[in-house]
Amino acid sequence: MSELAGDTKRDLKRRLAGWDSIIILLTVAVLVVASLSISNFGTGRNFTFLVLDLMPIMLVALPMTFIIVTGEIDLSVASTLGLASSIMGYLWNQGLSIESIIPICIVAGALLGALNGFLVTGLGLPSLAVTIGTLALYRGLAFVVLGDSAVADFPFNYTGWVTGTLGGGVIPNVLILIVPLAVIFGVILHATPFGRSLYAIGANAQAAHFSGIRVARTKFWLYVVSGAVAGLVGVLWTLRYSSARADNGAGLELAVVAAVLLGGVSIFGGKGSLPGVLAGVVLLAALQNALRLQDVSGQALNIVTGALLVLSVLLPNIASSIRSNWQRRKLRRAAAV
Amino acid sequence: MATAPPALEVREVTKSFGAVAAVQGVSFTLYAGEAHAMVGENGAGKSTIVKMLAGVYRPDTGTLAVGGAPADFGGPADAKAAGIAVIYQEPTLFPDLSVAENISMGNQPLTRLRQIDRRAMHANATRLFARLGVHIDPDRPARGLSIADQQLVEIAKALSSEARILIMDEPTAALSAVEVERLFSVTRALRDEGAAIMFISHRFEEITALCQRVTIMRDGRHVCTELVADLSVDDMIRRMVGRDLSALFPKQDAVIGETVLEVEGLGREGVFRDISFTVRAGEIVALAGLVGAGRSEVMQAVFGVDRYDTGSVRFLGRPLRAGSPRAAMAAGMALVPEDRRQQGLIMELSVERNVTLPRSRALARLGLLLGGSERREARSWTRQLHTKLGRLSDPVGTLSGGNQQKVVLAKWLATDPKLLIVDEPTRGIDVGTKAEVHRLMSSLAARGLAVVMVSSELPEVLGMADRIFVLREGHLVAELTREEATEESVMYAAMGQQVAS
Amino acid sequence: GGTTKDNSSDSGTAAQAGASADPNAKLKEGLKIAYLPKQLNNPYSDVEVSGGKEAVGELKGEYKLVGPNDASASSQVSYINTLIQQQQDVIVIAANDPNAVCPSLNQARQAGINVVAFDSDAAKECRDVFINQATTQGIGESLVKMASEMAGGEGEIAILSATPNATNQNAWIEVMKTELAKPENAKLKLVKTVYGNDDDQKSFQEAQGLLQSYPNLKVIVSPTTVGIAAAARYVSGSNYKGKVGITGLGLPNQMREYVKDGTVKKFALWNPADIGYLAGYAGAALASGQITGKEGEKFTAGKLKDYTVGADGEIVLGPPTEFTAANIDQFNF
Amino acid sequence: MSAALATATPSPARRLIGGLVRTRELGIILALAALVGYTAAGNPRFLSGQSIRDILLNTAILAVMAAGQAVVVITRNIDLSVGSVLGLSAFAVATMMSANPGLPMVVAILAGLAIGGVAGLVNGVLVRFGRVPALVVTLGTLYIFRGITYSWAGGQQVNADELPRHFLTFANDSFLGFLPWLVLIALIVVGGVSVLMRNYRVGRELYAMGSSPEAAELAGIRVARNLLGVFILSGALAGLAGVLFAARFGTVDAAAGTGLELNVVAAVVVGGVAVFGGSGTVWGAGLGALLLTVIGSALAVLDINQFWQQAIVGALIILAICADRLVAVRIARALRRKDSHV
Ligand SMILES: Nc1ncnc2c1ncn2[C@@H]1O[C@H](COP(=O)(O)OP(=O)(O)OP(=O)(O)O)[C@@H](O)[C@H]1O
Ligand SMILES: Nc1ncnc2c1ncn2[C@@H]1O[C@H](COP(=O)(O)OP(=O)(O)OP(=O)(O)O)[C@@H](O)[C@H]1O
Ligand SMILES: [Mg+2]
Ligand SMILES: [Mg+2]
Repeated sequence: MSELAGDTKRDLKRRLAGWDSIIILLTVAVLVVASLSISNFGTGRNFTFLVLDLMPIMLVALPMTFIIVTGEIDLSVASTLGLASSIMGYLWNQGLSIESIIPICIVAGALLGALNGFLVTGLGLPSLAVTIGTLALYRGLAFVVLGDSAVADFPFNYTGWVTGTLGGGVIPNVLILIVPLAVIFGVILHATPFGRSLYAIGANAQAAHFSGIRVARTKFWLYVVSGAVAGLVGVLWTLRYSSARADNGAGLELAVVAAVLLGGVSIFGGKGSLPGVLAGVVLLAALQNALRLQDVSGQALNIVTGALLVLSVLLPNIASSIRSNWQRRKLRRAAAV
Repeated sequence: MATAPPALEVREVTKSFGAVAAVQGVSFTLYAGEAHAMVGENGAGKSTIVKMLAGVYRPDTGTLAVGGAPADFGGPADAKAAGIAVIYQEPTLFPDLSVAENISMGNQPLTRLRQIDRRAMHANATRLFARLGVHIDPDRPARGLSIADQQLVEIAKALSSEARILIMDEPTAALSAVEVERLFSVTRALRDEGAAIMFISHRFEEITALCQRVTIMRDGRHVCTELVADLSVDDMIRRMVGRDLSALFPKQDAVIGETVLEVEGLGREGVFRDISFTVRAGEIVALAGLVGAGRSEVMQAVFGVDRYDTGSVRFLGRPLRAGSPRAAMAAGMALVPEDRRQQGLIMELSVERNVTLPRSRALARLGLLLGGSERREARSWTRQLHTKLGRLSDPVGTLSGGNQQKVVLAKWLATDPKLLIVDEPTRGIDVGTKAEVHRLMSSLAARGLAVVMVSSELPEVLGMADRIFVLREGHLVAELTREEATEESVMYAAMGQQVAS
Repeated sequence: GGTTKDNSSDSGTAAQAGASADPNAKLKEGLKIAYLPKQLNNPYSDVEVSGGKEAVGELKGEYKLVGPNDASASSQVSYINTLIQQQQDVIVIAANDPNAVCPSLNQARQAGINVVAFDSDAAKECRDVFINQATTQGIGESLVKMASEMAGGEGEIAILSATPNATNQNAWIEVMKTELAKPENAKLKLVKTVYGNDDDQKSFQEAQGLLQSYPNLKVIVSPTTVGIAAAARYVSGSNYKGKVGITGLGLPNQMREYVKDGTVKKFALWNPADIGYLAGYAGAALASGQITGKEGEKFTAGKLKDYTVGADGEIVLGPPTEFTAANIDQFNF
Repeated sequence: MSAALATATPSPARRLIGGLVRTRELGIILALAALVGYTAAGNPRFLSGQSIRDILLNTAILAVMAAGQAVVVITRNIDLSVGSVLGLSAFAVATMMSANPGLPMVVAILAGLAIGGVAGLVNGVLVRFGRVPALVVTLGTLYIFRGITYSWAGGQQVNADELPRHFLTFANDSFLGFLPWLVLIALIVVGGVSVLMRNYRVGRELYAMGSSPEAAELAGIRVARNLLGVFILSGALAGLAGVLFAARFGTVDAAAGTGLELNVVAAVVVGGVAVFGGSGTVWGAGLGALLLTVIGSALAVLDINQFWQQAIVGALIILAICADRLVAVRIARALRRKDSHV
């Protein structure tokens, strides 16, 4: 038993040295430094803006993390979001009530995700290729549904809720949605047999199949969930900007993938943690917010995002290779003596 | 022999992985015209030495010398250039390339324009296969080859490089007696032409048949290097394990119970046809046959990881849903697959996660996996199988080949099955543990477990099985009882002709 | 498509709405005036804001230029939020979507910031004034007039526009359609409207597609600077040169080559720098209390002299200039 | 006995399968033929000289990039930075040419290749020596290279009237009067890289690296050298594409080529290159680029509603992948049947 305890302690140490905890610490550091050194960063209102800005990426990143952990990818999320937004605008123009439109949009997202899932698991096509195709297809359909118009007259009690705060304070209403969803996804990934099976699938799908894991079915449902969440975010996006348009959310997929990778998830599957991803999303959003307040231009933001992405993987690798080199040299020296 | 400079000299090499000292101060010498065996328990450090000779790892300390000149390999390319060809323990083929391309990768025959001469490449592969006496189409992609065929392609690859030094890490683990004999005759010819051979195996009869000298390893250390003729098999085992070992195949008698598995007319296009057999509780049934006969395929179809086109499977009297390993597991079946790297384990995951993967649902409380239930389970099973490992949280890929095999066994024994299907269960396992695995299977059978064993190792089949089914080219050609079965009768059925030589 | 019907409770109830204008108020110095064009690094935007910079300099204010790299409304919202945090006095914005920027602009106005829309309008409840380059009606009419001249009064014409959602382009196209419906233009036939998304390459390919689909096409009208340049470049390098006319709204510097080689006979534009300049003065006038955005209020905009606020808070710059081979060398923007 | 069997002349079955394998790109060729036939039936001008010329010119740039990308994907990597590299190279070369109108075209091309090559080298070093997955590296450099171009260019634009005449006419001029230079360059690139990948050792090594990276290391393949070469090739070809882009479109700003990476990857995937590496051909990728361009032009010519166009492009991409998959499955089944002894 004492051996067990020792193991646990060593594991903890290793966990702390892992990339996801580094990124969490880095995120906290950036938040603290920015609050102290940039006026207007630490204000309640800025917090609201920050949360609203990171909401779409954060929500879409949750199922995306699952999908990338299983070694697949979904690049169609932003287009699904746009199509859901278009559908929302169209139905609103048709006079449907918002209470019935919102579930329809989420179901529509789920159906779009199911098509992705079918193409990937049913036909065995590579997900990168499939979702590049549906990226174009869904965005195109969004334009078919709503054309070049924008629908803007959504009821204020909904648009106001999305941009508003709890009791007029500093806690944005959307946190009521984000926090429970993040917790649910985190618990599923890290503490359930289902979560375990995702890692197994990502690391070796064949061995997972031999272990009785229903690989295809699992992946299929992940795409459905991803689509449903993208549909939900389409609704939130539309309400936040009180504007349903076919081009809503264009280009968001790369930002989401970047945040997930920054959070320490391996693009090859089988590795990564949800807290790391959440930290990655917050880190990117906070940096952009802070740099914008400092009047750093958009181009420089591009460079920072890109550099962060590369460095996030590069630095730990360099550190570990320095460590092992150093160890080897020590051994050689010991042998020489 | 001592007058010419040794083909390869290994001096005081050491290699550690983090806290694990895999090889500590090992020295030995390979001479031209001699086959040199290396034996040791699982995890003794044999493959690590091979990888140092191949330039994959650089020794932490110590030196290598090739033909008398010191050598410091920066990578496998350097070792190759120095005339060393290696067959690794795990096949390393390129699945998308044709078999012929796999064989000549790196030294393809060229035309005058320095383009690849495909015709010559094809002819080269055909010639090598003829020499090894195997039928593999050189133009087919390597993907989908059985483990044994892959191993044969590896051998052809090593032969094609015409190296001065040939190092083979358990090349025979997946082969049956016929292929092994062909391999040996080719190897002997090479040896007599002046190549230096290093041969690793857990089968002592192979070592006495092929090698002149043997180096024995224990726990990463060099124990001794002696002439094979001077040592008995028991001597070797004693030095390698550090103690005496008793009977190798202690088959216990068991009460044969009711029928557990009924396979009826099973067939899959192009692979096997019309396979029917039954297995009863307490019985160990072996599937024997040549490599590629379709034994693994049959059992994979039974377990549901593969489809089948015709026939049915009944388990404990009830029809079993086809194509669903989950249904098979729920009914009480377990399958230890033959290819541990691709099918058995998830290399990046920890030992603990691997062992508990099929049981994670049962171990969860309220759907959540918290606390140490997984760890306790993993610990008890790996202990029982004498697995040599650092921590349970280490990735299983860092274990030695034999120890990985034990983890696969642990993983499936932990599910407490009613029918255990084991495919090449002792592939790459050392003598000591092999005896342990056999004892375990035997005692499980005695407690009423039904066992189906696919094995290419005849002594294992003859020693363990109550009944033996022989497959040839996808057909069930013979059923032999324990009493009827002899090496000759099984081989006769497997080959469909009198055994030559 | 929908328009803003009853957008929000805070629409039109911005902080200054109740205040009354004092035409004699002195223009304040040191005003923080921020420009937020549709997109940075767009040559047309650059010319516009250069006028703004000049105006803010004359006003002794603090000039600031921010903006997204992509012409999307959502990125503009983030920048508006930042400007609120930075407590600017005036935001001068070319809206990428009239409604999407609305809630944020209203938040800005509640925080005491004056909002001037220029080039492309935001919904009128959420800005104080809009600087219109020319009346929508005027531009639409002049586009049809130029097209008719070039086609010789009859034949097929097509439109190569910016994005399908661009507010100003769509408004002009609407006017063009009404104009074309009139009897004097009965022989002109609008066969197709395509969108180049203000992307050079896409516009180029769309122009190409038009000419293939409509062999009898006489004129391509492109009411966007990116589109007209791309269409002119394609035609000048193909064997359609001399057979198909190009006209629309373009920047003289970009078009000079094609006017000189005869591909383009005539095109039009206002001076973009003047829009930014006028917007700067309008912002200062708002912030100083000279105007509040009500119809009929007057103010003076430096070198551009006097302006009056029109209906719905619109301030019109003036009629567009037409460029031809004869006069193009007098312009440099 | 077995020797005689194995050395026998290829059986009809083998020849059949050989044929099938050789027409791995069959699906896409058929799709292309069907699309062209259908469009031409609807609008005969689609096959006019000017129209074919336009399609080929438009394909040229995409095909050059697809050739480089195909090689990268075959090695089980990806290069998402190509759009940004194109932008950087296009802007740099256009600026250089407008400042020195006397420079010959060859210098422009070499400059483009060099700029792209350096960008590719950065990618390659990070992938190989930083051990960072290619997708992460090139997603990062996609942002970084674009950011550099933006910071450099600001709102500047190089207009056609600032560029020397010979530079602009290069895009429209033809070699020997019938083969446009752009198309000739694309043919040379796609053809040359195809031959390299098929018939030379280094090409087969690249396939091997994509098929099994671990095995490639063990086989003594010089993985580092090859990988750097691959990324430099992809970068250099994107740089070359930048020069062609500048010459063809005349107007260059910092946004040139934004989003092009997805088109390039789509061309490669539609052309039958497996995203997991190890299989596919470069000329297949070239065909993929042609197919995508023809889809775009055909939809414009067929007078299909603008709003439907993008959706149809997406649907056609998916159909093309399905067709490719179907061919692959058929080949696999034929192989299995041939192998079977039951
Ligand atoms: N990459 C690695 N990382 C960490 N430990 C390793 C690694 N490779 C080998 N080891 C450890 O080194 C020791 C020796 O392993 P090696 O593979 O050389 O054994 P072996 O003698 O070949 O055994 P087997 O007969 O089972 O193949 C083992 O304890 C193993 O766990
Ligand atoms: N995925 C696959 N695709 C195509 N052919 C396959 C595939 N897997 C196996 N085969 C072929 O099916 C036949 C049966 O192989 P199988 O592995 O079942 O044989 P086996 O009797 O278990 O022999 P061993 O396991 O000793 O190699 C072989 O000819 C093999 O090459
Ligand atoms: Mg070993
Ligand atoms: Mg087998």
